[in-house]
Amino acid sequence: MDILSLFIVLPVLTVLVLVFTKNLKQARIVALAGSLVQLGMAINLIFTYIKEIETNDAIMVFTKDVVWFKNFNIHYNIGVDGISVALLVLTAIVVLAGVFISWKMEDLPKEFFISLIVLSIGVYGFFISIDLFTMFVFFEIAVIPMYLLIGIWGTGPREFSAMKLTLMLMGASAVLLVGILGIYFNSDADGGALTFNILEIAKVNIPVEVQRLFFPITFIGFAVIGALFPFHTWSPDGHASAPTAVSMLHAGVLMKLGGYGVFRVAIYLLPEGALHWSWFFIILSAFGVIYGAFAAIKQTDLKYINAYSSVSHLGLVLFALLMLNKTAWNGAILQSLSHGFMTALFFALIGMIYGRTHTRDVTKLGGLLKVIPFISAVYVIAGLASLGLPGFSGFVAEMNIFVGAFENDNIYYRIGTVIAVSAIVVTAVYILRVVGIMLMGPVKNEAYLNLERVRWYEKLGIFLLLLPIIAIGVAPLWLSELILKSLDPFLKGVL
Amino acid sequence: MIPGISIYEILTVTSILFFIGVYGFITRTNLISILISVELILNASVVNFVIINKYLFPEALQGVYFSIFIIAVAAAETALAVSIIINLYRQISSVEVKEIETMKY
Amino acid sequence: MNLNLVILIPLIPLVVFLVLGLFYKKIKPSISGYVGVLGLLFSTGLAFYTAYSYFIEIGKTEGIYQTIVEKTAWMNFTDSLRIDMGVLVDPIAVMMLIVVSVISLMVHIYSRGYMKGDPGYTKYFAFLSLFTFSMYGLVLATNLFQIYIFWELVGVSSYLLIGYYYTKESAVAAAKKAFVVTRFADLGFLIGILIIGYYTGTYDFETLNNPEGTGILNWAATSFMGLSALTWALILIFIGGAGKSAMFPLHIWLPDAMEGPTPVSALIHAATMVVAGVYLVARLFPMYYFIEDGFALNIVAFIGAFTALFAAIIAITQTDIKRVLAFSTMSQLGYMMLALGVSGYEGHEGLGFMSSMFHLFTHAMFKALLFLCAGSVIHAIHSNFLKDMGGLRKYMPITNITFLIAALAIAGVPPLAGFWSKDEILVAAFEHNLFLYVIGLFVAGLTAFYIFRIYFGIFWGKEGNYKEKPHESPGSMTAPLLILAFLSIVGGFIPFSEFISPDKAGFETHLNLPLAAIAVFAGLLGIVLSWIFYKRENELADKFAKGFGTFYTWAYHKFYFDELYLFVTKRILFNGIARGAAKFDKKYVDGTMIGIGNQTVNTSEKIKGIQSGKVQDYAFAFIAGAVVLAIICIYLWLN
Amino acid sequence: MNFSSFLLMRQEIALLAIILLLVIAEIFIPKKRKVSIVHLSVFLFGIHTIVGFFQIDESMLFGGMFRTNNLIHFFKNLLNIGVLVLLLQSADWIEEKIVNQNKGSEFFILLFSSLLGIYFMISAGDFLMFYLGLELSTLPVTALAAYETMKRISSESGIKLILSSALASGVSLFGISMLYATTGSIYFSEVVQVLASANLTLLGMVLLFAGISFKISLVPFHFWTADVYEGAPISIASYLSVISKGGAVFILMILLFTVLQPLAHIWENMIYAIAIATMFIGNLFALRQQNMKRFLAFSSIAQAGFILLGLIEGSQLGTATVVYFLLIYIFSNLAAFGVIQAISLQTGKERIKDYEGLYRTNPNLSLVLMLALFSLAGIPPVAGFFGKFFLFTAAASKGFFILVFLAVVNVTISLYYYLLVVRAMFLRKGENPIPFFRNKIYMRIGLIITVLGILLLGIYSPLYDYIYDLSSTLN
Repeated sequence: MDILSLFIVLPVLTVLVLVFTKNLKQARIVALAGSLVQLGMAINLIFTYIKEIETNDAIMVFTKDVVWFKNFNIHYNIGVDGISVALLVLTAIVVLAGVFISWKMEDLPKEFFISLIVLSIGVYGFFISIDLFTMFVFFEIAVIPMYLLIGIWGTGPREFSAMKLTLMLMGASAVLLVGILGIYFNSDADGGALTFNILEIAKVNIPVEVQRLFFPITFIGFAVIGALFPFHTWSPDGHASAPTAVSMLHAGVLMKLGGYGVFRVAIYLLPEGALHWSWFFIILSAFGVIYGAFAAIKQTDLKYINAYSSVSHLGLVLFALLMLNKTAWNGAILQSLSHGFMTALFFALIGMIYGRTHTRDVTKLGGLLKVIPFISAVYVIAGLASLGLPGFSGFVAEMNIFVGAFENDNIYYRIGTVIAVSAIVVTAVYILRVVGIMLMGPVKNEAYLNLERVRWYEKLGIFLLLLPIIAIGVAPLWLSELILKSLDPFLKGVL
Repeated sequence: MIPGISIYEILTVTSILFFIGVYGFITRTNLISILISVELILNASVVNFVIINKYLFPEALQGVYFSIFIIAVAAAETALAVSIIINLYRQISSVEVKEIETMKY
Repeated sequence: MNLNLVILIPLIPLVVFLVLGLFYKKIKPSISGYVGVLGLLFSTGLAFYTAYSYFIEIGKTEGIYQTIVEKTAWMNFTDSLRIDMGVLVDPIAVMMLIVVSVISLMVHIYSRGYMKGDPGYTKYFAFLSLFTFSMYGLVLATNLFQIYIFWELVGVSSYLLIGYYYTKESAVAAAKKAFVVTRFADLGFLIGILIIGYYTGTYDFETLNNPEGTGILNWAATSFMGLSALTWALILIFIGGAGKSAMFPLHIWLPDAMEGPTPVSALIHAATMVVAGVYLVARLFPMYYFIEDGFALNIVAFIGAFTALFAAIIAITQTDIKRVLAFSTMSQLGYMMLALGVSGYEGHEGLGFMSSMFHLFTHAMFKALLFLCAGSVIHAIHSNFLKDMGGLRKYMPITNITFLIAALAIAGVPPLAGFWSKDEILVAAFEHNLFLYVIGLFVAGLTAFYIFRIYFGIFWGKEGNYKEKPHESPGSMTAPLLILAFLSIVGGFIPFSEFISPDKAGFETHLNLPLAAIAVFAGLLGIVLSWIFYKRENELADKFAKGFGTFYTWAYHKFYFDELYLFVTKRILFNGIARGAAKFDKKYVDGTMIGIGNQTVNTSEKIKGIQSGKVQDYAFAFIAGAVVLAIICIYLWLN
Repeated sequence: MNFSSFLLMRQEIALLAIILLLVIAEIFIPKKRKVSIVHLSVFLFGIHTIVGFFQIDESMLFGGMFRTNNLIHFFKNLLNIGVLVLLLQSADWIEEKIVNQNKGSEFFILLFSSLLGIYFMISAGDFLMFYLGLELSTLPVTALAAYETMKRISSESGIKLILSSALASGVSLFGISMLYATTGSIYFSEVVQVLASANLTLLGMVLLFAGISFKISLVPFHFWTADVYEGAPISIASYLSVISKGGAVFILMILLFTVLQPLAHIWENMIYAIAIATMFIGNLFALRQQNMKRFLAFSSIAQAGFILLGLIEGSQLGTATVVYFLLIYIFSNLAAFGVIQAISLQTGKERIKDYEGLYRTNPNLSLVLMLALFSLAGIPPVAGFFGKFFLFTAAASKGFFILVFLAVVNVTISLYYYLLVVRAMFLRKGENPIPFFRNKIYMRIGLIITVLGILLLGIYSPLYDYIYDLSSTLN
């Protein structure tokens, strides 16, 4: 078994074991064990990867290629580069944190953890796929458990939100399918065989008109899950209704599939299309950045605030990807990671606050710093990280994006950049608003004076997420170098 | 082969027969009448097969055989249909087509 | 010179912060205060050692003070653009190190008394250390991005400290306001950085500031809307500086920032953080001076002058002593900006630059002192307002004396520190632009007037209605007062121009007697006037105020800038755009998506009649469908 | 022609033997022990299914009227498995409800007759055999639809089915007569040689197509479907939606790909239009349904629309994807109907609303139904996804990207209503959930087979490759 397939096999085994568990205690232990090992493997992967690329200068390493459907030339083909390694680690961390946060999942615990792990299978598989078909398969596997997770364990209008989220995401993936088929049937443009292999297709000169036709389809297909304006509306409702761990996993990891897919498929395989269309999607994403931030200001539900903030932050990812240069790309990947950790942390904290106060309405909360100081303090830190304070990962990512975006000296791109940059102010406004209303000020409700203090498993979850945020923020160089090395192949097409 | 009458005329007749059958099927209110209309449609085809065989391809008897099978099958079909209709009649004492509209939308 | 020691200067407070922050619960308050003070004592010692070794031991090489840099890559953007982390030692950095160390140390000591018994004592010291670390980092930054990073960090420390009394709504609001306004200004800064990075290919101060470097020489190569792109960048960067230094019109956060604990106001909002803007312009002075013949620099000068005047006028009308001091700070910062703005580059031309830095230095001492005195007063009577004060000189002799010294210093009475630095500024302005000089002079008079207005109001006049007898503050608070008072007296005698000048070569300054006399006269006039108005309770001041009528009301309300901003933010941005965006999202964007879904279901409902349940309808559809298909097929075949 | 060549018809003969055996058994088995007919039938058909896997030569009989090749043989085996599963799922129902009405054996006899008809239909080498097969496959089912003679809706569905099918066969006969008029033959191999575009040919093609479309329930020939499914016994609805539809798709494919190949450029457009109409109508109607059987009826209409995406390709790839999809579809739909059958048998409940809270009382049944629905919706990793993906690939290979796009839009719509059922089972707690019950052994085996199929058929890729290789024999 090669080390990448383990990333899929291990969670599958975890699921199989979970099937035989009888109660919450057993289920969470199994889930914890599974995700711990997974995290261990992910961290191990970083080091083996670094070692490997010293001697191996292939675009993807640790590749494994097994023919699956030979008539369609579909392969089970996996491999990683720096980008996917980083995202795998993100996933492993968020999943583990999610297990910790769900420590007290009373209702149908077994099913909950199974769905959670199945979701993570999809994500892991997506990140390691080289074959478009397998990638698509894993993409859908990652999306569909969301329906059950939100629908069964959610709160509020859970059925509606779950349905909306699933339909919009599956609708997007359906559109994506057209794009993938379009790419597939043009992968023989240079006279080779039809193939789904990304690395092979990247070598093919797909006709320019075809690229221009299929780029927007593929882009939108992926970008919907990356919360591209105006297709982001599944996310606020979905996040608001989802149980904590699911919000974490969804915002933290699943939404990253969008950016990654856009990058790995749309931009990498259809560079001419990207050049042709980038202006349009830059307008959309830059608008989304500022729009999401503004929309977040007036929300009163904590999860909505965070969801719109995700729209804004992930808009920045797409924006950066479309800038088509290495610096911005690097920033986009870093932003994906950073947003993954931050937003997961946010949702974890919101979940804890909600679990104690039973409300997410900021106007009803107040003075929490006094009552639950640890959670509140971390919330402040997360807030500061989210508004791009130096020393946290968000800053590094945003600066890369802005510098990269500025490399593009077309005046319209510049204006887009300035608009996107100005979101940092609006971000500060909505973050500080929440901090001011909810955490500071007088305690509004007598009942809140005796809230339960933070528990050990919650602390563990928080630290797991906080640590990388600070680590990336303080010492970004090693990570950014890891990613930068993997960006060169992408650059060829857009030059 | 009927002297003085070309195939076109006969085919026109069978076509009319066919559409009469269709018309009957659509407009009759009694299930039995509808069944009779179906017979018209089948008979149009039967005549067609025979005529085409006789006028155009007289060297083989494919059409004629075909029409015999059609007649046989049509008989079976009718028998079956009537039996089901009778069953309905036992339940509701009616064979009006408007009685079989309970399942819709 | 050993840069490792310099690196230690910021690192010590960082370690203190981490220790206090992580073991927040475990450390006893009494210990945390000592930890903070001790840490800073080390840093201060190192700062002085650095100053000594930089100016005296190493001294000038080839006639100028060399810039010493030590850095390491932190983040690579492109092949040429990257963020380095490191330390840069040059005269103004060293000067700032001293300022930050001294004031911070004093504030640390003072706070041990002032904050005694506060539940968040440890947290407070942790934040102070965080701030000090950030400020050191800002001062020692080697490149634009590094300075931006620490710029943001001081901003957030300021946020945390203003909002220190977080259960108070006004404190929370003030903290938010301070952060958001400066953040808005930082937006300009950031874009400025991006522009500079793109056009010059570097963020390093050394390269950027080199008068023969590509950045400065090629400024004319690019233009945007009539100006060089780099000029735009400098203007944008100045906006950043203006935000931090509370220049008009981004000043609105500073008065509110007084919601924080008073020592914090002294440290952050009087002496150190707010001068960061001035420091930033000084740091990039060669660029400002050379690019487009100092176009951006002129803007700096005029904004500075206007702010100085504007703030001084408001200061006269305020009744909250901390606010008066806050406006005073603004006014003095305007002075510094003005001085930078009128400065030249070489030799004596650089007088403005030098005087700006000089004033920064002396102002830090006496303004911190003023704040700490005010803190001492507030500590005693638990009120910020003049109306609650009066006649305190009997109860608080030390505070009284030190406040007086500081007031005299800010009023520019010789031979106190303020006199020297202010005089140099006026000389520089006089040599550059008579108009600016007149404004400066007028402001000097106003400064003396308002500062003595509160001095008399606090310590003289009718005794306030005290619930319990006010008493002098404890030794831990008065000691820093005395030290700062001492510094305010002698600070002016440092031969600043020897050490600091734009070209780093240093030059000789001489007292320009006529101008000095005029300035002193203006100051004394102000003092005398306020003596007449406020020494005793009388009607004069009110009458006088009424004489100004509307203008007074406007000034009292800070020219309604808060309301204007409130209007723009609350009405237009929040209620207009933000609510609009939220509504638009719910109603139209989401509405469209949901609408598609609903429409599908509706369509389904509408067409259900097709499945009528009538077998004859089915037959009709069957035949019709076949006929239509046949027609289509035949049509296709014919075409 | 010698006796051994009759072995080509081995499947048909075996099935006929079973039918006759059952007739005899019906006569000789005493009334009290009629239940044993059920076991006997299942057993015999099980044997038949297993024996069916032995290889049969590729050849023809009766001057080309009957032919068989590996693909057809494979498809017959496929149908056998489907029918076997269907029998397993229906056995309990027959045992408990039907045998005491003393008509247990009719069910099997009629069902096998219909299957025999499908055998002949797909093995047909000329229009006559095709017609006979078609009728033989339809008529017994109409009787079965009206099988529950005590129920009015059962009779209603029987009448609707027989009238509609009579019309359909009349129309297709009329069409065949036109093709006969223009080509002079009813043998496929001769027709294809002389077939050329002409008014009458096209009209004949359309009418023939309409007749078969009726069985596949393509829009606008689909109207009977929902009513009949609702009224007929669940087993029969299941049979209609799976076996009968599968056979009809297969023969349609043979006709289009071989006999009507010269007109491909025309029927392509026809299929294009009908595919869009079928998918949309099927899905839009399914959205609203409350009755599970009716719901699955419209779902099966929509699925038929998807199948057309494979048919439109018109050659080996299309054949392979369609057969592969049918294979998966048979398992998925049988699983869904099986669960409905089980629940209906225990509680008599058939409405979606009745399924609320099912997971908490009957987790295994809910999981089976969920997997089945996911497979129908086309969600990986269950098999339906692969089937659908390949169908789309087939359509895309011809450049019909807009059609594929519309199809994926429909996939999304269909997901909505499949999720409605999942919602009822998993998300809702339900005021009056169906209590826990255990299925009998036949039903369990039937469901397990389908679940295994759903889970493994997609991932196990050699199966597709095998079908692809077989598909070359069609063309």
